[in-house]
Amino acid sequence: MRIGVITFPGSLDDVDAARAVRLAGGEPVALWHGDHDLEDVDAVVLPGGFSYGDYLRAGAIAARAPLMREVVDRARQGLPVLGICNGFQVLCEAGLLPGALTRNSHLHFRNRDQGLLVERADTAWTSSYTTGQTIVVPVKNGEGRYVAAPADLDRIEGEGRVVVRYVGGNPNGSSRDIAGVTSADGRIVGLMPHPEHAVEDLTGPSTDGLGFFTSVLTALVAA
Amino acid sequence: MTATHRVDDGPADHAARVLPQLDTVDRAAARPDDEQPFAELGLKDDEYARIREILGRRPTTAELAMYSVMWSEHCSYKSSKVHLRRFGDLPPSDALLVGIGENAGVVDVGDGYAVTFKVESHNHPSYVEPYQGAATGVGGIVRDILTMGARPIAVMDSLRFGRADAPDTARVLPGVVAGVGGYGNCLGLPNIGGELLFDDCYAGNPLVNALCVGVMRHEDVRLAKAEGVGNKVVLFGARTGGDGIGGVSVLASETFDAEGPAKRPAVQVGDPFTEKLLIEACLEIVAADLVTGIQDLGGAGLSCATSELASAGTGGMHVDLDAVPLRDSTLTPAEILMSESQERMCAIVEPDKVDAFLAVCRRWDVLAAVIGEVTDGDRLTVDWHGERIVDVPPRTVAHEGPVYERPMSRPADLDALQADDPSRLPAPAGPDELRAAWLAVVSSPDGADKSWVTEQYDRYVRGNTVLAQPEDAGVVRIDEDSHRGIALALDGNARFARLDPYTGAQLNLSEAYRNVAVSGAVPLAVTNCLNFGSPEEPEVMWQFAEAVRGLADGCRELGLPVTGGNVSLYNQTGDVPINPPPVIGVLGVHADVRRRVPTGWRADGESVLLLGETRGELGGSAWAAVVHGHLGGRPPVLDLGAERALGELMVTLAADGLVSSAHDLADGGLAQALTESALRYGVGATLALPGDPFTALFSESVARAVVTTADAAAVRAAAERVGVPVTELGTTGGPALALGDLELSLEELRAAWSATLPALFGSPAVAVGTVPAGTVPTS
Amino acid sequence: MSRVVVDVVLKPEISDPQGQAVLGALGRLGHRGVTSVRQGKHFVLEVDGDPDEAELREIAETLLANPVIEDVELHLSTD
Amino acid sequence: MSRVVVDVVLKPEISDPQGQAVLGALGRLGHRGVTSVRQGKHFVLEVDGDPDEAELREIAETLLANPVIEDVELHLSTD
Ligand SMILES: Nc1ncnc2c1ncn2[C@@H]1O[C@H](COP(=O)(O)OP(=O)(O)O)[C@@H](O)[C@H]1O
Ligand SMILES: [Mg+2]
Repeated sequence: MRIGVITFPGSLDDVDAARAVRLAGGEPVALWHGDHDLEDVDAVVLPGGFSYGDYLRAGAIAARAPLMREVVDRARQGLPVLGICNGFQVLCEAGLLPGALTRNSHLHFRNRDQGLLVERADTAWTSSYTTGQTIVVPVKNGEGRYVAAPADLDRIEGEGRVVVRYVGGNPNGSSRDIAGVTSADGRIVGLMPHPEHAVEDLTGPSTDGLGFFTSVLTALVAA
Repeated sequence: MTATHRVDDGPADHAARVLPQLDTVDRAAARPDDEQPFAELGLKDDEYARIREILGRRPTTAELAMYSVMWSEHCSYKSSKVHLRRFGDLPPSDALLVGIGENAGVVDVGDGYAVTFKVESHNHPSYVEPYQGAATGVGGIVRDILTMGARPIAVMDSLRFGRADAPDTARVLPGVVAGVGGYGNCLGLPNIGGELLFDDCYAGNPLVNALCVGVMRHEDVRLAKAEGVGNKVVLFGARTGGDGIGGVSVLASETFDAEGPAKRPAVQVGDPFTEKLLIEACLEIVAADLVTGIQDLGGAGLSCATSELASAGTGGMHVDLDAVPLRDSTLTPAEILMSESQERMCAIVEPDKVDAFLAVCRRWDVLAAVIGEVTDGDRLTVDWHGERIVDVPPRTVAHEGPVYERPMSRPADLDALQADDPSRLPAPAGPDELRAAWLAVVSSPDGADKSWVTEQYDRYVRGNTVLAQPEDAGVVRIDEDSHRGIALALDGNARFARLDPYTGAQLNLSEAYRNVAVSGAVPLAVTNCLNFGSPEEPEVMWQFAEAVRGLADGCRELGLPVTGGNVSLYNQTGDVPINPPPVIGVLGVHADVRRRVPTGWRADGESVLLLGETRGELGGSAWAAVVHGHLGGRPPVLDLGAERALGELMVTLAADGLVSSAHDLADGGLAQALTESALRYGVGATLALPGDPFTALFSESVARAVVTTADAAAVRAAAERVGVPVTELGTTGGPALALGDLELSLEELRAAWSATLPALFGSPAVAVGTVPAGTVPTS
Repeated sequence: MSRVVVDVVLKPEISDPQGQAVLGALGRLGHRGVTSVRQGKHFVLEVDGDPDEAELREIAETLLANPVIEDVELHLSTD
Repeated sequence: MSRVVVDVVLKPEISDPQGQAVLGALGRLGHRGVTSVRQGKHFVLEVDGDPDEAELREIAETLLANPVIEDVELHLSTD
């Protein structure tokens, strides 16, 4: 299975995302923001980092990159897309996921090992987990506070679009402890924490993050 | 910009003011008696005279600017050079591929990999503008590493501030930390360790030292040299603006008294996003073999880069300043030469590779311009608007600056200070007093949990961080297949250096060596950043010379090369020089990072062993400082032989998988180490202290570590073979550190240890204003 | 040439921790008269020739601000 | 009650990477008329009673802005 990992100027965790795909048994394919071609990949990961320095708003400029037009079109037709941290910000800015990510309530960048409650184990990216499972993966961001107007939050909750929620402390002041959300069809998932940093015992706090990458391989085989 | 037209020359007569004129080489020759503001630029009478002698005429304004900056203490090392030679005189090391004198030294770490690392100060800028000062400090050291052809893979930061509860510390610290994090995080470099210490003596002069480490294949090592007549000089990266040229504005103000010159900002503003693109572009350029020489632009900007490249090469160089992409069109040529705008690099490129070079830059959105070429002959010439404004022998600018043998004298107060032994201080007796002292030390700002700071740094990016803060050493994997990796530690105890700079420097070496060794790595090479007061003070100069001598002797004894470093002088608050920390970085190598040894206890029922010998050594200790505000006596006795034995033992224990944790003993002694190992994963221990409990807990004797093991007998046997004393302390497990009638629950220890920094700096209100408008560090 | 100033402010229903922190800092410094602080962004654009207001409004509303959480105010001035 | 608007802008000689990035994005999106973008901060303060302009200016210059690299503009309006 070919999983594309898009590099924008300022992407940082693209090497990590590619490694995670590989460790899960997939074939990572490097994609360049300025191209117009998704090279027949079966799914796409938008990695973490500081695309365009996070200038203006995190993810805002990258969301308007040439390749993103194709990502948006294909995602609307069901291509599985995972946005991690900056990638999540890009997906929100591109209008593929609801809500927005803003400056952390304590105003600092924060990097820590974070507990997450999996609330949806039926998306393309979370089927390797079980609903109600708690996992530990790193979180690291300065603009990770998930917000939306209260009515929109109610709608998001009502539609069961919350995929993962922070447990054991909210690292950035996100509304209702929301750490990640999904599209209505469960094919697009965005989250602030970094599953790709929890794929090896040697370098991560756990290997709990690997499930995101094995999930999509399973979903693709099933499709 | 208030000034719309500017002049850049310095004659005092009225006519010249009215009709500003470019100060060309011809004009300088024709008007030898024009007065020049050399004193305002920091040049001494004899230095100015020497410039005139070198050139056989007075310098042009642009030349004067170049010499004045390049002959400054910061760039020329004029006070420190005679002492630093000791490092070059160390016996040659097989591991050293590139030694002192380049942007950073390069070390062979095996399997064809080379590693380059260096630590540099950005103290004064960080006081003026904490966020930008610290951010550009990180940016600068990263470019030094990049310049060698290496991919930067991690950073560290060593920080000193005034008293933790002083109002100014609340201004400076949050900004510095946000700046270190803001820049490094955005570059995608994990921060793997550093130091954070407080003392009144840094109140008006914080210390911000940043380290970067990079890795490359042997064949990719690049040097800062301009070779090959006809090769092009390419300037790439950010546009040149008025950053960091405050002092040189004097040249403009000389003749522009009507409305005064536009004040040039002395602060440099960082743009980590541009630097990230610069890194990727540079690495692609090196990989495609498109450069023959490369140099970063740091202090003294283009003046430094061009004169150093030319001076290190074989020929001369010609530069056309009109080709330099500017952000501010009102800059004078002298200012362009001096500008310290960040995120710029200079490369020497063969003519037929220029197109390919520029194509790589375009792909990464990096601005690049050919600004000159390597010439035959031995002059560095610079033109502006078709006129020659610089014509100098580059060596005289870059490498043949003044060298001073400054007077030195042993500080007059040192005898009294050393005689003021802490043995006169009341020592805690009984469990209650010991508990109070213990809690005081681990909750002091120096001893407390640093997470509030280190959580602002990304430790995970790149996915190769094996150990990071709060571990003793940062450990990074450099090869995912062979599991080869490196370890790094930075240490700079200033109290020891104040009491005895010769021994103090060695003690810092000894501590950094130990930190690397306890992780299971083999120490390989040393870098350093020497932060001292004014070299014009004989007592400071003596401290400096003693520290260098100590470090050189220590390295000789341990068989380690010094690969480079940095000197920061004039660190003082008013007339009072700082307690000088010679900050020492030690690099080690792990043949297999999977064998690394962490500091925290994880399992119950393991033996806790103390390796090494404890003596009653409390001079300059954390206990004396925290509990009594006392600094006096002698620092601990150095024992590099014991240090080396401990190191060898740790490498064996790690390789054989015999220990599950190891933590070195340093500031705060055993009390501090036990606290940190227990709190890491919340595992306590039942222990018995050997000998006098006060000495056992708070002495700072060298060459010691606490290890945990499931096989105490095997550890004992291995230790015996290398002559390292072993003391059995007890067994892990339980919710407390239980030492007979002295029992501290992990809960109360954690409360004391972790509350300090958040209470001081944790409120969002403190963060207000730390991040300037143009630079929101996020994601 | 003309100058366009765009101010981007958070919608009233979106909380603003930066403004809150400023308010907190003001209180500690003894400036008790200030009762609310909201922080937004301020852009100054220079435009060649005659500014096309519709185009500028589109830029402001879709790029400079995120309409999910932010409102914009546009001020045009031609020199 | 009165409203005070404080705009904090980078001094002209200080580089503005954010503004640069926005300008670049505008160019790629085909908005070529815009020739320069500078980004600053925009604060809206509400003040109880009569605003003390000197005090507000001090707040703006010392807390809201970093005078080493930023300038402030103050706009008062009383409802
Ligand atoms: N304390 C020191 N120990 C060893 N080498 C030093 C020390 N200080 C400076 N150097 C070396 O002197 C050379 C010049 O230093 P510097 O001008 O700071 O370099 P750069 O401009 O590349 O940062 C470098 O090779 C540096 O490693
Ligand atoms: Mg250099």
